[in-house]
Amino acid sequence: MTDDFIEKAKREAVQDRLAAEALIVDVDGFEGPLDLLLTLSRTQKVDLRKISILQLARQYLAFVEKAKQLRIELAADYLVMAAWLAFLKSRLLLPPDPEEEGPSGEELAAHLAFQLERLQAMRTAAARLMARDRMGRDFFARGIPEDVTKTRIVTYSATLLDLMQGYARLRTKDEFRPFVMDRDSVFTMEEALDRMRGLIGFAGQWTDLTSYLPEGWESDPKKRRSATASTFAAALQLAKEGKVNLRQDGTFGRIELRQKEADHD
Amino acid sequence: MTDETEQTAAPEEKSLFEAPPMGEQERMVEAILFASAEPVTVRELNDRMPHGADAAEALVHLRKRYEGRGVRVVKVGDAYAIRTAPDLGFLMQKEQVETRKLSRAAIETLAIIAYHQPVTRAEIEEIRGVSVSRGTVDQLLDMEWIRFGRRKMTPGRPVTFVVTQHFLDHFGLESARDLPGLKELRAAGLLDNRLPPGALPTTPEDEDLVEETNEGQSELFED
Amino acid sequence: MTDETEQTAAPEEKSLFEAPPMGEQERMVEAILFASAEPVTVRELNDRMPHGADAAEALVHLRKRYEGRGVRVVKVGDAYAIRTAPDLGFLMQKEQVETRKLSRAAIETLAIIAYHQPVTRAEIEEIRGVSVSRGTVDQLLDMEWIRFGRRKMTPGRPVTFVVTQHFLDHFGLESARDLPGLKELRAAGLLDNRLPPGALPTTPEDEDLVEETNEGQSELFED
Repeated sequence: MTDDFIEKAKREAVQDRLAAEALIVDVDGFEGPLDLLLTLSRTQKVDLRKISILQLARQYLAFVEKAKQLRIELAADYLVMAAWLAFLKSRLLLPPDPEEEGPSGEELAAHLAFQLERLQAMRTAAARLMARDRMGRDFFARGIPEDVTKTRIVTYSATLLDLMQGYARLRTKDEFRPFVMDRDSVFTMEEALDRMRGLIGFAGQWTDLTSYLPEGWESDPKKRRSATASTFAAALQLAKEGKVNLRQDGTFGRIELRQKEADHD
Repeated sequence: MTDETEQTAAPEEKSLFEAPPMGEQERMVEAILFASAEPVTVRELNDRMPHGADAAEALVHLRKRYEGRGVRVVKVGDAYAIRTAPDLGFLMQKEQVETRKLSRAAIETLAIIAYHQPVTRAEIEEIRGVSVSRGTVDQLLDMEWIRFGRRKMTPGRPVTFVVTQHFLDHFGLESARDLPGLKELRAAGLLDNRLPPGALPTTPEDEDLVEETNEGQSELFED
Repeated sequence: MTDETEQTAAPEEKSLFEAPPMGEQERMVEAILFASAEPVTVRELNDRMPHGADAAEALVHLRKRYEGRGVRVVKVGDAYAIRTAPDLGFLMQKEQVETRKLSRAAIETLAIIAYHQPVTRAEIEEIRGVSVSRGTVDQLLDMEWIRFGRRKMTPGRPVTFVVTQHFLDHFGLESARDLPGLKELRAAGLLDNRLPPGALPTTPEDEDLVEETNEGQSELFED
């Protein structure tokens, strides 16, 4: 009988060892330290509410120790949990120090027990949920749904204001030519050409081109730029037509203009 | 085939080997027809139902049960399906109302018709300075904001357009005469440019609305 | 709610201005629900039915009519759908859809969201003791079993997760209140948001967090 007992104890020891090794081999299969703790807690074979956290901490630390022996790399969070459990273990074993601040070992243990119980409860709930009659497996939706045909009704809206503005726009468009851009500061080439043609008869002498700028266009830089460009272009046009000669005494120098007939004089 | 089934079904039901009661069979047919993505033949029903079941008979009961209901069991070829009762088809339509702003071309065309009615297409084009697309006129006709008026007594007897009561209702007008004239538009700040005096009528050509043979119009368009 | 509906329905029926008789309304609801694979809300039913119809009352009649039949009228959140009776699932091998195999992490995460909603990622992680991988949440979002809820009024205003109508539909739940074992879990305090002792003195934020959670839950679970 004693032999039997020893046999049995041996067998259990072997089983425990195998179980522990299996745990370690499976370490990747665990969903973190809390999951491992929950699995370990089952070996206590008691209600989770009566679990001995101290014993659980020992089991966990033994597991980590074993993993180290087997040179299995444990993820950091397993080691963090080991450190915390070692701390918890000492708190639980040592008489409470009245000087020490913070929660007591019992409080910490109670919270860990709560976490384990909650995780277990969620697992049970998840299993019950997945075991329910499920759509597409146990019950089914309509196989030939008749789609609601959506008839899109487009209504157009316009206000009286739109109408009146539309009409006003039409009836006044001849006056203000809405698509012509604002040309207040634009002196067109046609205008310049017109002006030059009128003035060219008086250009018997070489005259600076800038003196042909129209009155009132010399001071405002914007106007001046436009008038200079168009006057210059008009001068080129007149030269092309053989009506004037142009000369410039150097790069960026003054451009002068003279009536062509003057040449023959 | 149906006869055959019925003949064999009777003894089988007596032997009550496995066949569920007819009420159950009816439930089964109901569920299969409901969930199936296609109409189901009697043969297929029998294949899927427990041994000894008689889908054809169950179908007879089921069809009767759905008589006058919102959906019915209909025969499609040699198969069966559940379908909406034809008189309720209107429920399967959902109307989506979408409001869009009328295009500028449409607004202008509408405005010309309102101010100058009765007005021909050629006259509209003359005022707008661009041709009027068929779509624009169709849209306005479709919206029932304009309709055809009397033909003009001019060569070719062109059709004219006038605005409708619906138009007046929409814009909250008693009559087209109530449309503000250009003077009023300007006074209301809707026109900000100066207007050459006498160039434009100051009120809509509303007299024309009553008298379709008009001088005002010819003045406006035939110069 | 049913009482209310009935109370208001009576005078309405008397005035019977345009509303069709209740039998007709029942047919209409029947047709609409049969035609749709997705649950339809009472509001949508009323929108689609003629003016003055009372879909809620028609639904009461319809549900009764389909009791014990091959298909049934089920409530899904605030909507209704027709689904086959679960005991006939064995006939539907052909219709069975291979549901994606969910990982243990995904199943647990789903359960935590369902029972603790609205719940933040941090809270899920606290319960599971591991970080929640992005893929897990993405998968559940993708299956339309969870969606984002309101942000928590805690520092960082984290997003929360809640389960969807599709989730309720899939698991045959009328509402999240009907989750299996919910009452027991709540009574056992296992759905409380219990903070680690002394980890932090209870700051105002933490109080908010607890309050928020309770609020959220009461919204979801208590009518």
